[in-house]
This record gives sequence, structure tokens and C-alpha cells, in this order.
Amino acid sequence: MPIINYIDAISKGLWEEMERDKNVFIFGQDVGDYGGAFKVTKGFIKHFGAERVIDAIIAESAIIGAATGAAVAGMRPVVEMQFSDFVTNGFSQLVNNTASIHYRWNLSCPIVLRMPTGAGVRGGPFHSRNTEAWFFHQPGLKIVAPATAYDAKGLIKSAIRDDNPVLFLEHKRFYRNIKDEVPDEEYIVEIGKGDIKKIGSDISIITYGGTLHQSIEAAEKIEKENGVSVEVVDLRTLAPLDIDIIISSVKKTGKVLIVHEDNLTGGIGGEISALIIENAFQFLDAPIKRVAAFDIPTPYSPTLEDYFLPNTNKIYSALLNLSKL
Amino acid sequence: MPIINYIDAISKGLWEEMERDKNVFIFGQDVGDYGGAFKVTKGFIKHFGAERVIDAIIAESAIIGAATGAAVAGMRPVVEMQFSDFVTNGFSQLVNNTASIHYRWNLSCPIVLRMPTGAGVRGGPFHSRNTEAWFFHQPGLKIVAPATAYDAKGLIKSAIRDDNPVLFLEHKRFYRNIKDEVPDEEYIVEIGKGDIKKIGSDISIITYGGTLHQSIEAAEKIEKENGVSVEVVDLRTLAPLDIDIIISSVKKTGKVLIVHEDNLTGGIGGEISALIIENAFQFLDAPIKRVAAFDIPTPYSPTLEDYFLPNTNKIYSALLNLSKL
Amino acid sequence: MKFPLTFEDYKSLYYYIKLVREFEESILRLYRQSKIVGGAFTGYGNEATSVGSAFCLNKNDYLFPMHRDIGAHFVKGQSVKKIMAQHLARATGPAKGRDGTGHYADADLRIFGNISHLGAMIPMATGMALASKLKKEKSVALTYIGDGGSSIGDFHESLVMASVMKLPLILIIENNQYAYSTPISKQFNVEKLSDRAIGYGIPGFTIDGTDVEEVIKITNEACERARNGDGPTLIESITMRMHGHSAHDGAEYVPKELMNEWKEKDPVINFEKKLIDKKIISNEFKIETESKIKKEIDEAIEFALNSPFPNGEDALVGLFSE
Amino acid sequence: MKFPLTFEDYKSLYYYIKLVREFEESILRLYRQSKIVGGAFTGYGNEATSVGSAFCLNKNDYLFPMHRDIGAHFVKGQSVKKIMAQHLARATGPAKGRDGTGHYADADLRIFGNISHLGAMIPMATGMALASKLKKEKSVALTYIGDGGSSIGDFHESLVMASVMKLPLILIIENNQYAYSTPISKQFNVEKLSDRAIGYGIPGFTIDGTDVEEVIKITNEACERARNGDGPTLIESITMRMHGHSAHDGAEYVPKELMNEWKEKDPVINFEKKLIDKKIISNEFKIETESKIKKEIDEAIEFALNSPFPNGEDALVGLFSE
Ligand SMILES: Cc1ncc(C[n+]2csc(CCOP(=O)(O)OP(=O)(O)O)c2C)c(N)n1
Ligand SMILES: Cc1ncc(C[n+]2csc(CCOP(=O)(O)OP(=O)(O)O)c2C)c(N)n1
Ligand SMILES: [Mg+2]
Ligand SMILES: [Mg+2]
Repeated sequence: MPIINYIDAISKGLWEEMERDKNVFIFGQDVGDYGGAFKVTKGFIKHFGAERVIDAIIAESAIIGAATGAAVAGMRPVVEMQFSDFVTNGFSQLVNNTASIHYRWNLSCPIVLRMPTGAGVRGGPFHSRNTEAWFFHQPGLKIVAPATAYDAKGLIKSAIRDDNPVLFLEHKRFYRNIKDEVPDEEYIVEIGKGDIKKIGSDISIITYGGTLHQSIEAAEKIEKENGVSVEVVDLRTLAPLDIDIIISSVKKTGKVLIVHEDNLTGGIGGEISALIIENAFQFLDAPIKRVAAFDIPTPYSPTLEDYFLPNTNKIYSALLNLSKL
Repeated sequence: MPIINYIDAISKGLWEEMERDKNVFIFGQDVGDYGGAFKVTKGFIKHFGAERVIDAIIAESAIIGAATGAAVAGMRPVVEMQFSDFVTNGFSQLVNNTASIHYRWNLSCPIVLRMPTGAGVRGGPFHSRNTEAWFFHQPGLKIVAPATAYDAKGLIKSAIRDDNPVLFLEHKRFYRNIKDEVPDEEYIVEIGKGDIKKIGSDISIITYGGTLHQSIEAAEKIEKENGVSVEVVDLRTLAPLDIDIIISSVKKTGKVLIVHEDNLTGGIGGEISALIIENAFQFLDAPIKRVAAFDIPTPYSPTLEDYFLPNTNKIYSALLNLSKL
Repeated sequence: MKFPLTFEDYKSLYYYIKLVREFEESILRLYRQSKIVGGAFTGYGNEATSVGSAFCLNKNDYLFPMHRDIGAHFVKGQSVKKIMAQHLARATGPAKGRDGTGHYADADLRIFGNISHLGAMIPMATGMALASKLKKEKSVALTYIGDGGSSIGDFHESLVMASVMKLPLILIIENNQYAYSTPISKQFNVEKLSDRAIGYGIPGFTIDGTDVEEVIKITNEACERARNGDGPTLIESITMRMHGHSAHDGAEYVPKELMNEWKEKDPVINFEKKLIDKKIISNEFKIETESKIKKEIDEAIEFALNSPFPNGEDALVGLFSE
Repeated sequence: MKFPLTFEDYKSLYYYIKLVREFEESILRLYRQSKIVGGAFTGYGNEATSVGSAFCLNKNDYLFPMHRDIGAHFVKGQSVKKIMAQHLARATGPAKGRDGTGHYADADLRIFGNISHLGAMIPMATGMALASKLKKEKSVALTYIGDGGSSIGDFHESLVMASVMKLPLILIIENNQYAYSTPISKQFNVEKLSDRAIGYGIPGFTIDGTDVEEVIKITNEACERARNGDGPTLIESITMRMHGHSAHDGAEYVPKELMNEWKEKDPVINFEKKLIDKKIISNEFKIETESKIKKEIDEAIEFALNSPFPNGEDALVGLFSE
């Protein structure tokens, strides 16, 4: 099977869906001739034309609102935020209008919001946001956060086909650093389904997005060095959460480490912890632990950012502590 | 001691702080002659003048941004959102600028954002928001949510004196429905300190704001009818969380019910649950349970809204179930 | 729509303008009888603007009315019964009790009611205008904003977008002298809000919003430009909010003289007078229309009051499209 | 500031304009040497606007520079060393490595650097203008926005607010023909962005942003109005972004002819030529100034490169004011 970059997987998925459905269009800053700040839509405008790959003004509230309106009117907009951070400017549209269209109006709102997400690229406080916790708390939004090329392609296609608003969190650190096997044949990854990325029996890591690969690394390290068998559950979809895959892993291992790149307090790790307690309390052999970024804005300087972020070592240490409980 | 309304307690606290410090000023829509949509600042403009009680245009992003700028320049603005819901329009200012001023600039930003909050008043989806979970996840913001007149007055005063941004969530259902003893003498309630509103030994309820009184009612009912002794912990401050008061209550009772009016998923109940697990796992005799609003927008019709919201009966049932575990 | 107006048009307009006035009177009565669970807004003084502007729309045009525009709902084809059920939070309203007043959508009629956040519908209307352009539908999107609401960022972002993308959007600023208790002197510092159009490079007009013919003439031209691919239009309609902000508000802050001045310009009374004076309608027709409206409203009230509230459990249905 | 400019003023301006150009050249060199960990922006083409506008400010005026305005930092008194340390993410920069480039505040100098969200500083500048008014300080708040960034809601909300509250705010739109890869033809549809001022009822000017004297003249008048209580001014400064959006961007999307046209208007070269032609400065002074600047920059680079990165653990200090 061909091995391709995470970013190319997203581009291919977008391209195929645009070929499949002429109502799909791309809308965002610099997405046309320039192909977007990260070049995800490079070459699209030549093939699909300027009516389907539309450069937007710098006005995220109008962009999200207009895409919402277009979606209700039967189009299938795929919006690109230049960086996830700037979704804050369209926050009101997203949580008030977009999220509740179906509940209030009984109408579909098939909009995909692509957001280059996350830290670790020396982007500083305003180009590094993990935005999932805000939207996870908003009823009516679906959220996916793929961490492999395979999942990215499969999920962008599902997101576009979904009749609901879907936030597509693509980790910008992965674009050209993560590559894996992606079949040439048509496939999708279902929204709402997690994936066991590594089987294990002693501890479950529940993670997604930015910290998946570090989690796998730490799991492999502790297996090799300490003989502890760790299962790595990749949520892939954050809303709706795949509670079944979490609970069945926890029932097997009895110990849980939740890992996310987002700030600790109020991150979705808290909700996952609460759900495990509510659904599998009697299976727990130790307290649930979390590894996440510290509760500060993402600092710019490499020394600060490295200290601030979760990493393989921090996850390994947490696993080691858990294994001794 | 005089018994006064929740709303009057807020007004009095504001008034006293404006008398104390001439840098304090009120800024919001219709706050001047009209005294604000809920009349919290009724009469203020006559006493303090139009330079200290300032009617704002309808532009929440500019309001929050301007208040932030004024605060950094040495003023102490107290901003009123007409309803908490509209803070979404100033979301970017609040989470990007306001919250991180001290971290990035090492400058104080003493702004108070008063937000008439919460449901149960037939306000429908856009006049009923509980907004705490979003801001709880944003490092750099303090959040208080008083549920009594005493706490409301004590906390608005502390909020104004704090050199950091403080979100003051005043529950609009309480304004003229909740009254209690408020001393005439000067006092404050410290930010960051919870309060045991009812002592008990079998189960701990952890709650705040909109669900405090229902929690107390349910606790009293189960004590009377079923002989179960319930402790009610009123967080009062949500950020920074008073983890000590939570943990010491949990250590005593071994069973926990978290109650909030906000939507369940991604609400701050998840974080509280996770913290209890991390800090008092061995003291738990039963899974931690939660009672919260369902994961939908706040519906308008009384039948729907009543079904949607937590209430005394739901809390009582959850306590009863917990008591049997 | 064809301009100038025909006799039939005038009769139709008369019916709608009277209907709005009577409908809103009935809402206020229901409010005083505590039959309305939340707030109640009226568009007293705004009838000519809301009715006249919507009158210019075709069936497949998109309408985004605001909280003073019940008239636009009716003109676009919504039934009095359904709007009444909305106000009474019943299961038979289009929003099934999930939201009240004009807060609902009717996709068949292409009516998309507002949310409470002022300005929030302008980007959505812009998006429907974009959809219209992409689909080559020739539909226009018409929406409204208050004098106060026109300060919100969404107003600006949408007009920049619609202008540069040449979208068929029409935005009417209903300048009714007040935003809640705040007079326009504290909200903006410009003679005519339509001058904002200059900064977007689009046509802008300030019109007498109590004169239904003027409203129709200018809106109709805007529709034509929009359909011809000439982009958006900004219209400032000068009216008066002749009631309080909502039913609970006595509007004591409005100077009596100002209110009296505007009573002279009451759009319903004046339009009726003009039609009768010009013999476009007869006194008979007036009485007929009035009794027809009374009957319609009485039936709607009965329908709504006899309609059930939604079942509580139904609250949990339909968050997502399955 | 007094207008017209004195000889000393011209010399000072010459120094700053040259400093900016040399500073930015050095930043690009450091970027190519991979000494800059994140992005690197320059204000090539914008020197006259950023230097000239800040030149009008007093010590206690508030300055909110944007990402093309390094010149304004220097004029307002910031040291080359500190700005260099900022760019290199060192502990010795005013933001102590927590943010880079011009993203910091220096309360003593009343410099408040931007955050990345375009438009976000305009409300904050408006708020400082409000503080100035409330404290009767007579300070003005000066800020900037790009042609692209001027579409953002905060632009509109702030100007409505500043206008109706008569706040001493000056907003300069730096229209440099592009927003990242997007030409202005796709961003707005109006001849002059300063025409937006009409809709806010405030003075608006479109000026040649490569001509430092014109920039100073118009900004200075705006400052005077602001200090006199006459409210805000909107200035559109026409310039060219003569580099890519940031150092990684080759700007292949800019037509060669357009770039060449603008090279004729290079604000640094032209200003120098004019000063020498008019004998305001001598060739000697030029050489002196250049070597002074070179020394300053070399020292700043040395200072910054020898400065430590912050300690990782320090990341956790200072979220709140205690
Ligand atoms: C974003 C936002 N801020 C505040 C409010 C509260 N609010 C509701 S109506 C209103 C006044 C609106 O005035 P205007 O826009 O002039 O419309 P009018 O009611 O006069 O028709 C206010 C402040 C709101 N609904 N949305
Ligand atoms: C709210 C927001 N949206 C998007 C961006 C991404 N972005 C950064 S700079 C830029 C282009 C800015 O163009 P302009 O305002 O003209 O300023 P210039 O860089 O040309 O000086 C964009 C889109 C941003 N920083 N903020
Ligand atoms: Mg109004
Ligand atoms: Mg530009």
C-alpha cells in the first residue's frame, strides 16, 4: 500500500469528495491560487474552478456564518480556518447558529470546519490552540481529530458526507511528519468510532490527535524496558465519544492514563475520567491519571514550549507510576 | 441581620466598591439611566455620574476589548453583559487578549465581567446559557458563581479588588427569588474558597450557582425521609477551584454527587470528578455520579425546559441511588 | 414583483399591515393574561417596513426577519396560526416549542427566523445569497438589523463579504430611534446610517420607513440589482419603536413629545387613510378586512391555546440529523 | 510634536527609517541561518508609515503596533537589543520568550504589541483611549490594521464606539496591496478604504504611505483633533508589502511589474535621496548613521544570541497577578 503524508491524505480525501459531489466547495483565506497557508488545497482551483475553491476575506464570523447559511441552503461547504486559533472570532456563529440548526430548525447543516490545530511548532500563544474542549461542551457539533494519514483521509470523507456540522482538527505538526499506509481504493472511517492503535493488557492509554504517537512510543518503551503491556486507544472522534471502546479497554486493563495535548484543566480528559468512573468503577485497580499540557497559554520559546507540552517521557513516567500502583 | 435580595446584594457590593475606589466604573448596554436590563445599577448614574456609569453600544467584542485596554491602563472596569449568552460575541477578546495579559505582558488586568447567567426563566436557547465550562478551560481567568445574597455581595467586592480578570456569574433566576442575611458591615468573600452549606456524613454533593438551593432541598428531603446525611459543598469560586474543601468532604463521606445546571458533557463536573479520582480514589465507596442538564440547547417551552434542567427530584433520586450503593 | 403597485397589491398590503397591528395587539393581550411564558416583542411603527420589504420577494427568495418583522413572516406566506403557536410555545408551532416568537425556520417558505444574538443572521443570510449565486438561482436574501444591532461586527464582515463577492444580499437597518433604552445619539455618530454603504462600495439609501410605497420602491430596486448580479444594497429605514423594548418595558425613557410626533406618522393609520382618501379601498372593504383579520386571529388564538405543549421527553430528540 | 519638521527631526527620521530597514535585513539573515525558531515578518515598504506615524506621539501616548510596524517600536523608544531578543525568543526580551517578534508590552514606553488575531488590538486601543479620556490625560491611542484585517468585526465595533464616545483613537489602515496571498481586489470593493470613515462620522484620509512627511502631517493633525476631544481619525496609508507575507513566503503570486513599479517608490531609498538632494543631510551624516546603525544591530545580535533561552520551569510562573 502506498505510504503518504498526513497532509496529502487530507488533500486526497477532499479532492475525492469534491469529485463525488458538486455541492462540496472550499472556503477560506488564501485557499485558491495559493492553496492555503499549509497548501492542503494546492492545485484545487485549477481543477475545480474558482466557484468551488473560494478565497475568503479575513472575517471568521462571516465565514462561518455564511458557510452555515450556504449549508442550510443545500451546499456542502468545507471551511478552512487558517489556524484553529482564529475560530474564536467565529465562536458565536458556531456555538449559537451552526450547532443548533438541526435542533431548532429540523434542517441539516452539512458544514465541515477544517482547523490546523495544536502546538509544538514554535507557533506561540496564538498559533497553537487546541480548541476541542470548547466545542466538545457544545451540543450539536461533531468533532474528529485524526492522528494518522489513514484516519485523516477516512475521516475527512465521512465529515463531508455527514449532514451535521463537523469540526475537523488536523494537527499541523503532523502534516509532513506523519506518514502511513493509505489504500488507493475508496474507504471511509466512521465518525464516532475509536481505534485500538496498540493492544495491551496492563494499562489503557486513552488519547487522540497530538499525543497519539508519543503515547505509542511511551507504550512501546515501557513494554520493552519494564515489561508492562499498554493498550493505546485512539479516540479519533471526540464528539460523539466512543464510550464503548474506552470502557472495554478499561475493563480489560483496570488502569487508565488519559493523555491530551490540550491544557489539563477543563480539557476533555476530565469528562473521559468521569465517564469511566460512572461506567467501570468496579474494574479500576488504580486512580485514573492524566498527562496534558500545563494550564498556561502556549509559550513561544522552545525551552518553555517543550516544558509545557506533554511528551513521550512524561507519558512514560506516568505509565511507570501507574504500573507500580 | 437584614435579609436582602440576591440582586440588591450585588448592587450594594458594586456601590460600595465604587465609593471606595474612583477607578471603578460600570460599562454595559443600558446600564445608565435605565439601570441595566435587570436594574442592578439602577440609580448609579445619578450618584456616580455618566463618566463612571457608561452606556455601551451593542458590540460585545469592542466592549470586552475596550474594558481590557482600560484595565491595563489603570482603570477597574466592571462590565455588564446584558445576558451571559452574548459573551460569545466577545469570546476572542476574552480568551486571547484578556486572559493572557498578565502571563504575556506581566501587567495587571483588573476587569470584572458580570454575566446574568443560567436557565429556568423561560428564556429559550439564547438567554439561558451557562458559560462557565468554556472559561474554566482558559488559563488566566477567575470565575465566581455565588448562589446566595451573602456570597454575591462578598464576591463582587473581591472580584473588583482582584488584579486579575474575574467572571462574575450571577444567576438571573435568583435575582428576586433568593434572599438571605447580609450584614451591614463591610465584609468580603475570598475568591478561591468554597463553603459547606450543609454538613453531612454519608454523601457529598459538590455544586454551585444555579443548583445550590435544589441540592440543599434534596439533601434535606433525603435526610428527613430516608435518614441519609448529605453534605452540600458550594464551590462559589469555579476558578481557581477549592480542591481542598472538595477532597476533605469526600474523605469524610466516601460518596459523591456532582450537580450543575450546565450541560453534562464537558461541563466542569467532569474535571471535578477527575480531580477527586486523582486525589481521593481510595476514599471512594461508590462511583461518582453527576446530575446536570441534558446535552441540548436550552429549550423554550416550559415542559421542555423543565425536563431538560436538573431539579430537586432528580437530585434526590440520584442521592437515593447513591445511598444504596 | 412588478412596480408600480396594482390595486390588488394595495389591497393585499392593506390586509397585511392591518394583520400585523391586530396580531401584535393580541400578543400584548395574551401577555397581560400571562399566557405567554417568555418575552413578547412588537413591531409597532415598523409595519410598513417589514410588510413592504417582504412584499418584494419571490417565493424562492430567502427571508431572515428580525424581532420587529412579524409582518414579513406573514407576507412570505406563514400562517397566523403557526406564528401564534410559536408565541405560545406550543408543539404546533414550527419550532415545536424549542424556541418562541419569530425564532423558527420554514424551509418551504424560505423563512429563517432570527436567534437572539443581534447581527448573527446577517452572515447566514450572506451565505444563502452565496448559495443562490453558486446555484445560479437568482434568489435574493433579505435581512434586517436594528440601529443598535448595526454596531455589531457581523454587520461589517457580512457587507464587506457580500460586496466583494457581489452577492444578492439586501440589508435593511430598521432605525427606530432606540436600542432598548438607549437613544441613537449614544449608539452612533453619523447623520445617515446608509452612509456606511459608501465604505463598502455599495448603494445605500435612507428612506421613510413608515411609507410602505417608498419601502417597496427602494427594496424592489435592490432586488433587481441583486438578481442582475450587481451585489448587495444597504437600506436605512427611519421609523419609531412606538412601544417599549418588549412587553415588560414601559419606555418611560422616551420623551412624550417624541412619541407624539411619531404618532402622527403611524404607518397603519396613515396607509389606511391614504387608501380610503384615494379611493383605492372602500370603507366596506376596510370593515370586511378587519373582520376577516379578527376572525383569523381569534381562530389562531383558539388553535394555539388548544394546542398542547410539547412532551418533556421530546426535548431529547433531534439534536443531530441522522 | 511640532509641525513643520526641524532639521533635527529629519535627521532623527532618517536614522529610524534606515534602522528599520537594516534591522529587518538582519532578521532575514538570522532566519536564513535558522536562528529564528518561528516566523519572521518584515515591514519592507512600510517604513515611512510606521516611523512617521509613531513620530507624532508623545511619551504618554499609547502605541499599538502591528506586525509591519517595527519602526514604531523604535521611535517610541524601544531598544534594538530588546526587540532583537524578542525575535530570538530569549529570556532578555520583554516577553521573556513567552511570545516573539513585536508581541510584548512595555508599560513604561506605553507600547502594547499585537496578538496574532488580526483586529484584536483595535478594541484594546479604544479602551486605552477611553482610559485617557476618563483620566483626562490627553493621551492618544494609535494603532494599525492591514487592508485584509480591516474586514474584521473589531474594526467596525471599535470605530463605532470611538466615534460615538469621542475617544482619542487613531487607526491607520496599512493598505499594502495584499493580505498574505490575496490581493485587495478580493478583499474589498471600494476605491478608498478611508471612505469607511464617512459611515462613522469621523475624518478619513487616504495618503501616500511611502512619504514620511505626508504620514506625519496627517497623523499629527489626527493627534491634535484627538487631544482636543474631537474623537477618532481613520487614515488609509497606501504602501506595498515588498516582501512575502513572512520570511518563508516567496510571494510568487505578486506580478513582477507591480513589484517593480513599487520599487520606484521605496520609502527608504527615496527619503534618503530627498534628504541628500535637499541638503538636509550630508553624505557624511549618511555614512555615520549607517555605521552607527550597523554597530547597534551587531551589538543587538550579539546580545541576543548570547542571551539565554528562558528556563523551561519558568513557563509556569506568572499566569495571575498575585
Ligand atoms: C449581541 C447581543 N447583544 C445584546 C443583546 C441584548 N439586546 C436585545 S435587543 C437589544 C436592543 C436592540 O436594539 P436595536 O438593534 O436598535 O433593535 P430594536 O429592538 O430597536 O428594533 C439588546 C441590547 C442581544 N440580543 N445581542
Ligand atoms: C483573525 C485572523 N484571521 C486570520 C489570520 C491569519 N493571517 C495572518 S496575517 C494574514 C494576512 C493579513 O493581511 P493584512 O491585514 O493585509 O496585513 P499585511 O500582512 O498585509 O500587513 C492572515 C490571513 C489572523 N492572524 N487573524
Ligand atoms: Mg432600534
Ligand atoms: Mg495587507
